[in-house]
Amino acid sequence: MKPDLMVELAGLKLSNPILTASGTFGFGLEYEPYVNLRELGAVVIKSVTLNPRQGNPPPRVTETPAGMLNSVGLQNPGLAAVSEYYVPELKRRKVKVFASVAGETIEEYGRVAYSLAEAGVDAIEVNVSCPNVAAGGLAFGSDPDTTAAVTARVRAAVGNLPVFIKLGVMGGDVVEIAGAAAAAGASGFSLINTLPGLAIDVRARRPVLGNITGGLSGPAIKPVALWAVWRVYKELRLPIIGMGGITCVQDVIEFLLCGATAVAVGTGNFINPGLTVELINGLERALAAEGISGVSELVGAAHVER
Amino acid sequence: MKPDLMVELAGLKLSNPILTASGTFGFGLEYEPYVNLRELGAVVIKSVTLNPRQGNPPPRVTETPAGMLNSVGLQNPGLAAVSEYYVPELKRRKVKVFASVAGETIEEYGRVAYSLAEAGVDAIEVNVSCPNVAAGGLAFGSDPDTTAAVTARVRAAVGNLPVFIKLGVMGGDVVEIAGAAAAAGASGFSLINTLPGLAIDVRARRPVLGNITGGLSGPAIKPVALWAVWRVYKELRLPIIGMGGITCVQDVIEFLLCGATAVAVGTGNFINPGLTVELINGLERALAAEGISGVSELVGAAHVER
Amino acid sequence: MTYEAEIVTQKKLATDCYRLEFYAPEIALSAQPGQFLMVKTSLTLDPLLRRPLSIQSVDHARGLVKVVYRVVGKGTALLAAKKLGRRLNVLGPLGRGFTMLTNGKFAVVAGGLGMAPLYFLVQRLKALGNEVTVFYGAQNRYQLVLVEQLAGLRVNYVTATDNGSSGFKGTVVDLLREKGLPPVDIVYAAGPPPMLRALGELLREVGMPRTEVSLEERMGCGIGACQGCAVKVHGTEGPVYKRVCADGPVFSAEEVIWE
Amino acid sequence: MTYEAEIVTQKKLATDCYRLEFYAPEIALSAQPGQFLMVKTSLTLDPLLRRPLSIQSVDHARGLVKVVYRVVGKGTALLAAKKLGRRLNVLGPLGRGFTMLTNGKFAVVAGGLGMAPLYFLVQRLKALGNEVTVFYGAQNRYQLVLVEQLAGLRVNYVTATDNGSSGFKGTVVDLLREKGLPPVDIVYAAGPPPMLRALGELLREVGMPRTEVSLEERMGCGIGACQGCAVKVHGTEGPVYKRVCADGPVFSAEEVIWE
Ligand SMILES: Cc1cc2nc3c(=O)[nH]c(=O)nc-3n(C[C@H](O)[C@H](O)[C@H](O)COP(=O)(O)OP(=O)(O)OC[C@H]3O[C@@H](n4cnc5c(N)ncnc54)[C@H](O)[C@@H]3O)c2cc1C
Ligand SMILES: Cc1cc2nc3c(=O)[nH]c(=O)nc-3n(C[C@H](O)[C@H](O)[C@H](O)COP(=O)(O)OP(=O)(O)OC[C@H]3O[C@@H](n4cnc5c(N)ncnc54)[C@H](O)[C@@H]3O)c2cc1C
Ligand SMILES: Cc1cc2nc3c(=O)[nH]c(=O)nc-3n(C[C@H](O)[C@H](O)[C@H](O)COP(=O)(O)O)c2cc1C
Ligand SMILES: Cc1cc2nc3c(=O)[nH]c(=O)nc-3n(C[C@H](O)[C@H](O)[C@H](O)COP(=O)(O)O)c2cc1C
Ligand code: FES
Ligand code: FES
Repeated sequence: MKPDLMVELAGLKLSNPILTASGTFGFGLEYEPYVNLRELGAVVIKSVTLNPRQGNPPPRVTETPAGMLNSVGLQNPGLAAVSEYYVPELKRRKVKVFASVAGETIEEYGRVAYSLAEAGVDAIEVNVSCPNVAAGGLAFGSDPDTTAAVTARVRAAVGNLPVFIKLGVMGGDVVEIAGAAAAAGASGFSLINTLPGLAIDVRARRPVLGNITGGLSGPAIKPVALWAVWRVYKELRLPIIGMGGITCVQDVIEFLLCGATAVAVGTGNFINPGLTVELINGLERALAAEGISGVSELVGAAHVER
Repeated sequence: MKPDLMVELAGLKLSNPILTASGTFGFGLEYEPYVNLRELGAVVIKSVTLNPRQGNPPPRVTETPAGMLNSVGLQNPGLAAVSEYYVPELKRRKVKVFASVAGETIEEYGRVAYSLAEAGVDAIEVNVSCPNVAAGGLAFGSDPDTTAAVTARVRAAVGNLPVFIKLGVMGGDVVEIAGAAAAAGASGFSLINTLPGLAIDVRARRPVLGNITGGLSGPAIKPVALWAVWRVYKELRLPIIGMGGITCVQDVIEFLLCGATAVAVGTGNFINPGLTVELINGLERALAAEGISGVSELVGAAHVER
Repeated sequence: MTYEAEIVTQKKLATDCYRLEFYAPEIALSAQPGQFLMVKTSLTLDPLLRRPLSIQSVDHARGLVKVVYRVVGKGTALLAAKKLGRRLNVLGPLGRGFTMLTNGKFAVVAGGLGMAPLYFLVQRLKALGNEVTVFYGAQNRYQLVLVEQLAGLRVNYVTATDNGSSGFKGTVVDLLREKGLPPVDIVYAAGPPPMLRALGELLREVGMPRTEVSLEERMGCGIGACQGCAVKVHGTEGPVYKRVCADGPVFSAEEVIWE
Repeated sequence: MTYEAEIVTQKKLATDCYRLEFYAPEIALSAQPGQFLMVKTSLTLDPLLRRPLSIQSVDHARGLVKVVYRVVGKGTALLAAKKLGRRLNVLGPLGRGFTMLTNGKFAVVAGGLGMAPLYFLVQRLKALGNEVTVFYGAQNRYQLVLVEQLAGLRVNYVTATDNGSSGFKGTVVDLLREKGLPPVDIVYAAGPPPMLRALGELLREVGMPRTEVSLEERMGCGIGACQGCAVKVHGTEGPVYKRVCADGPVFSAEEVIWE
């Protein structure tokens, strides 16, 4: 029998647990030459802000051991372009769309989430790891109260739509912050965002990135991501979209076993633009080979006491 | 002219900036077949607790992309064995010795530091990243007040001996915590300790490590370590021992440029037990090739505005 | 698309400089001058990302694609260690290439390995019956890596070397300043950023002919999705960032804001 | 010490199972049965750590060292891809080997690739004039990788395979139970943990002769510094952790606490 890849994520039925990580898959269309978007569990689009954002000065990316740093700085065409062009284009193709929302004020999160919900996205992901001008440049997600406030505002704006709060692991205890978001109406979590990092150009004797610091992603951070998923699953048992360094089917299974219901592929898309679909097929083969009937059998299975 | 590798670290004169990272170099003697210990800037020994500690159940180490996880759990023979056997053995060999101190209570830190200072170590490194039984299993170093209290206690115990506070980057803002330690009498900082992480054994469907979670070290974390060194140097200008993923001379120079006065080699010793001495020689060659007269020319040099 | 292409030749052209040829008929057929490839240099997670390399030329008949590269770090070092018969994972062709016209007069200004994409351009321009003059500068004559092939294309070319070991002594921009730019429809250029900037200044002095430059920037995806490869250009409402990989790598010189 | 040793032969013995021979005269001279090496499988940062491999035998005269390994992950896969003439970075010999006696009678119990270190032991025991009986079990007869060489040593040996394709049908411990353990001075054993545990139980039943087992644990440093390779053993004041790399890999079976 063919194993069942279907997962139910906070009430949403997804044909499989393979999503894309915000900011690494553009608005999906960039990957059309490589991927049949409809085959994906869902496309999580680049974080959207109310107004278009230019982003940071180059260089914006550099490689690190088994990872990369980026300082793109939330460059995006702004809410109007996304809700009027990109989301309809994706819906027209019958793609499940998760919209990632960012902002500089709590109010901005609410407004952007509202309009994207109106535009028909299937879920909202709330990126609380971008600089919060109101709070002096700290990330919203480094503090339980602010995270709860953002969550409550987005929840109020989008009614019953699934809302995933995307957290990093810096600045505060991820379980505590996730708990605050859960109490404020989060449907689940996206774990994890990038770690902070810096790279030096030894010849030029200065930081490589134009923005000096950047976000670390890729296989290097996978152990930290699994740690976060493990802990949040154990303490909260809410649905989790796991991400951080996924490049192969085994990585996917590791996240599922830790407690993720779905996973998102980020940096891995850069190494292989067709990776998402290869993972869907590979996961199916792996489950069949092991005689596992469905993905749900694996979710959180490593928590069982022996 | 031969470049000058000598550095002054919180008043201590070291023949060169290459140290060993606590816990990765045992008590130094294990490396005698591979390294002439006297050639090292200093040997930082495994963290010492008042009583011997058994450590965690195996497996205790596993590899991750460009990194490794360990859950050794501060296994060590206890203060008496260290102050009566290992420290004298090292002193007899005219090795500069930094003793890493750990404890479960603030008082324990003070007592251990006091006895090690008495035993004649050249500096104390305070490992505030181990579980604090009094504070419910949180690391001392995740909170500025506790870090300050530990620092003040150790400072009181060791008089004028250099005291380096070893910090991780989780749980609190590293600059804030370092600032609190500075105000409480820290001579400088050791940055960074491991990141938390977890690895899954897919076949067994359970965490690889006996202790479930572990500490992530190695090249994977180098960008995070450089970020921490950069920030602490920029805000506090106190001496820093930089560490995290050093495996080659270029890595050493990157840490120096970010603001480290010395560096410590950890996981790199496992890949090449002779690495420390190779780095000393390699650093000398690199400086000569670039016409740099001394290491101090590089310390913090990437902070210069252009 | 990504291909597992067989390596057919790997040849050292100069110190640290290699030409690698692989079998990828689809790429050979569709590639345009100025386009590039994203090449995987390792099967492990280190190095992690693909490396961008320009297409230096193609052989339709034999289905071959050539790249010329310099070993500057670990990715290119691993590439240089690859033997014949091994498979190379390549993604491409990518990006927007040079404007191709017929019956025109063109100047091509190459600095160092900037000659790689420009060689392909010259080849095609000649095949379309155009008149092409090439100005080619490098550190020394050993680094003028494709001169024999250029000669084979029967184009007019002049060279410059920093030490005067071949042709003019000085940079290619100095040479151009000395010789004067012939009247042309388009100037095409590729090379290190300081050279492109100096060229821009010179061209502005002489009245800014239509000029296309090929730029390089560190890349994440290579396909326009990550916004990693930003270059600042003049937009209609002030400066904006464009993507080297998808909006370029070829840009109009007037558009680019040099910083 | 670490050596850059030239690979002299690389031979496939069975599915996923290889024997690699390299030139390292210092190791060949000093290695003792039961000792191991830490081998670097890549020049890049992935895989990062060295991999522990037992010394399967040495050739003093030719300065050669042999290891036998199974491809189970990426490190061993990279090892299997290495060609003759390439250099292999090896650290060793490491650890404490088996007790060596003369004029004695010994039993050797091997499961799977546990035969690698035991082969070296048998060779030396025979050279010292001892009487040795080998019990060797594997999944199937193709996995009984060193039987021909064993035969060459002229020892008594009996085999067991899970499917009965060679010798006894069942595990090597079942075989031992069936055959009965001959009277010996020491029993030596190496193999997968479940086999070693079962063997321990059997030996306890028959009165626990002196037994030495070679253990495996994931390793960081391999030289006793990191405390990564802990194994729980009976100490004078209750259980303590010892280091497989420096206190072992050979332990007295009575000492080990199986969990
Ligand atoms: C569109 C495009 C086309 C290119 N075509 C060619 C070509 O035909 N031949 C050729 O030799 N090189 C070309 N390059 C540059 C080439 O991509 C880099 O030299 C290569 O990625 C370096 O990889 P590495 O692992 O060896 O070096 P790394 O170890 O990654 O870096 C070493 C140094 O190389 C430089 N570098 C790294 N990445 C890039 C990059 N993406 N762009 C520019 N410089 C970089 C940096 O200064 C860095 O310090 C091109 C780059 C781009 C963007
Ligand atoms: C003292 C000692 C001697 C050994 N001698 C041999 C030998 O002669 N021949 C041989 O084939 N193997 C031997 N091993 C086991 C060998 O070290 C592992 O198979 C190897 O490290 C796996 O590396 P990898 O990168 O291919 O697998 P990885 O991708 O690292 O892991 C694949 C799987 O291999 C297992 N594994 C990983 N590391 C170890 C380890 N250190 N010990 C045991 N299992 C591990 C785990 O189950 C893991 O899931 C020995 C191990 C030790 C400790
Ligand atoms: C180039 C780049 C851009 C990113 N942009 C965003 C973003 O806009 N919003 C967001 O929530 N996360 C963003 N991320 C983080 C990823 O979504 C993901 O959380 C992280 O990269 C870890 O996954 P990975 O290791 O698979 O890449 C970005 C990551 C990269 C590499
Ligand atoms: C096996 C192992 C044991 C460690 N034990 C200690 C310890 O006892 N005390 C301490 O302060 N840090 C300890 N560390 C952390 C290192 O000192 C160092 O901060 C960290 O590993 C980062 O450096 P690296 O990437 O070079 O290994 C340990 C690290 C490893 C890998
Ligand atoms: S490299 Fe990703 S957009 Fe250009
Ligand atoms: S592997 Fe480090 S002590 Fe054994």
